[in-house]
Amino acid sequence: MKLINDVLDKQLIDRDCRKCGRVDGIVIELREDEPPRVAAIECGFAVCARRVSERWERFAVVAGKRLGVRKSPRYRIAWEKVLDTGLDIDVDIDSEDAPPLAWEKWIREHIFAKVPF
Amino acid sequence: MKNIGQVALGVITGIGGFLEIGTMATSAEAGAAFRYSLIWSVVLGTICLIFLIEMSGRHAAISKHSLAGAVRERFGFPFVVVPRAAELIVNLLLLGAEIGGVCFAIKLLTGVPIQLIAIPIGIIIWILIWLGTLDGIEYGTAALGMLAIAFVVAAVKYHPPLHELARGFAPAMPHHDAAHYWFLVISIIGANVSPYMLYFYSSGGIEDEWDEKSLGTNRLTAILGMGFGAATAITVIICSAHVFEPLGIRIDHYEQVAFVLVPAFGKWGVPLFAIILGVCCFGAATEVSLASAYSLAQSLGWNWAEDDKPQREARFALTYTVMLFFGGVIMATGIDPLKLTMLTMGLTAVVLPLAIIPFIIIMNDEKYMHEHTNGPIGNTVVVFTIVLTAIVALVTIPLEIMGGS
Amino acid sequence: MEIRAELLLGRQVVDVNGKHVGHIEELIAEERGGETVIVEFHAGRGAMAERMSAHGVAMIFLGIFGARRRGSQKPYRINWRDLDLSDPQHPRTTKPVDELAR
Amino acid sequence: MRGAVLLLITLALFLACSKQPDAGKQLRTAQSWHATIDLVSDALHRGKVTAKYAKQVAEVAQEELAKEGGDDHESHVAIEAARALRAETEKRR
Repeated sequence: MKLINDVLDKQLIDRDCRKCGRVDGIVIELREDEPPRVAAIECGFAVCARRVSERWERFAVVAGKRLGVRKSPRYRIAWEKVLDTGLDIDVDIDSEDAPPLAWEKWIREHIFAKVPF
Repeated sequence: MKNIGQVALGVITGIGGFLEIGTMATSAEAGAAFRYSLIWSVVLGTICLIFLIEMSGRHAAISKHSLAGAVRERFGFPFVVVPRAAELIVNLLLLGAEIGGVCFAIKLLTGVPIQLIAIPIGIIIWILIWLGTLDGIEYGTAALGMLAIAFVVAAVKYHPPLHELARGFAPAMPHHDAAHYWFLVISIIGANVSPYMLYFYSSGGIEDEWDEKSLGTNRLTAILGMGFGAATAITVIICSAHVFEPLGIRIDHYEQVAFVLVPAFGKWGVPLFAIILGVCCFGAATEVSLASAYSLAQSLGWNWAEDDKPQREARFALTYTVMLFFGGVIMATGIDPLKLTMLTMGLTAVVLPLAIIPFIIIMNDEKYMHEHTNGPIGNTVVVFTIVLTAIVALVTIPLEIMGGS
Repeated sequence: MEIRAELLLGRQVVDVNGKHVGHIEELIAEERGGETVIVEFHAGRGAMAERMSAHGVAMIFLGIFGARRRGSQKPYRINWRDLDLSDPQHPRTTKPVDELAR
Repeated sequence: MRGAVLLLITLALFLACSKQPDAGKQLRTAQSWHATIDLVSDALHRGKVTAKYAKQVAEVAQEELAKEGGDDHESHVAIEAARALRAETEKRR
């Protein structure tokens, strides 16, 4: 399996087939005398920003805190939860209450709740 | 039967979607300043557009993946940030110009100043998208866009000299005002080949669940739809050349353009122009705001679908809401719609290469396209379009300084 | 110690004598004993450079994209044991470049 | 990254303040608006356009000609024509 070509930046699909972000980062654990292990995948604005430059990352973290929707600007999904890496990445999580869709819920409750129709 | 319906949709979208504020302004100005000698740039822009639209549709039908998503997956996040940001800025300005077109049409009919109705128009478009479905919007605005046939009727009534008209189809050097001539060529290409059309068409293909069987229809739709659209744009040039050029009138404001149908339809000329402009810009405004929401949502992996209830994809819905609000605000500042339109056409030309370069890669990626990757002809046209738009992008800035617009 | 694959991507790799090897293009992973582990790193001219290079475009033009890369163009396939990632910003191989497999 | 953003900003500035009205252009603008005024007032008299539309054209013409600030003969004639058309439309309403 090619990690960059087949996993990085691919679309994440949760348990009930909802899109819940993209693989913004892949965490690898280095070990003594053993091959490095793929530990988890990460998504979040800070992770994306980090790939552009550190300054963007600091900006993303600060902005995230001030808006305070997500608890942390990085959301890590254990590699074991990744079920399939075809064109999209199916992950065994219920994204409804998990951080990836935190923004969706916040907008729904705070902004769209006020729309009469 | 489904395919015929799809072709009809394509043709209607072509006419309705093609003729928007950018095409109207650039065609009217081209006709008034250079009679028929700029028709070739409409044809050139349309040929590139037909290939790119066909590829976008084919990509949607085969890979079931969006354009913006595929570009992110192939090139990674850092590559996508600059093009996407640039496109969103240009789309916002274009949205402002489209809303300006709708407001101007209402001002023509009722005399209400543009600043007052800019934000209300934005809200009305937002309500339509919020409640409506993609097909509803596409069919509705495009069907009304058929009114643009009035330009064809007018052009026939003005019976232009055919030999001069034919000469206009061949690229030629300008006899006077070279800066203005080349800036109009750039603006026409910018108006015809706008990135938002590609994202809107590709996302529409996915929402309508096209598949391998739709490929034939997709090609027919691209050719007929964009072809009819280009024909309408050419008739605007013909009408403008007939009415304005002999009197030496240069287009500086939409008030002047509004007169173009009067010689053909008498006192129905101005109202008809207002309805056509208003409807086409209204349709284009919905397409631009949706296309921006599509491309952002697909790049970041959000849930997106116009046919879903907005609550189910809050961030997608929020994007077009914010776009429409700021589009209305831009117009409320009282900026002149025509100046904003020409500025946007120039900027579109600069952003164009960023949007088209990825085509050469994703259209040849077997993982997505299986055996439907581009043939040598398709690749030749894409490489040609990239080179053309790159030159256009580089030339726009100095041309602008020489007062081309 | 943890490193991030997306930050490793594109990093320049030098060999034990400091000679340029290439830019990290790909990480090959395999299932081993219930774990997914990295067995190989590919360092070549960089995925982006390859696509945008004249060679890349020429391949596209002929419609046979990326099917065959000429010998000299092939990326180095560095086994995980031969790559020192103590400083992720500057990966180094523990062998001279000419001993690396292509 | 920074370069790209800077480019976009400078580009927008260039595009925004790029026009310098030179003499030739002023003359052509005056002639263009004069011809527009004649065209519209003729259509007004033949009942081909409404007074409301003619008034809008007259207002825009006056605005544009004032902005050009041409003080040659052609500009004065055009400004006068625009003023006359405007008066005409206000009388009709």
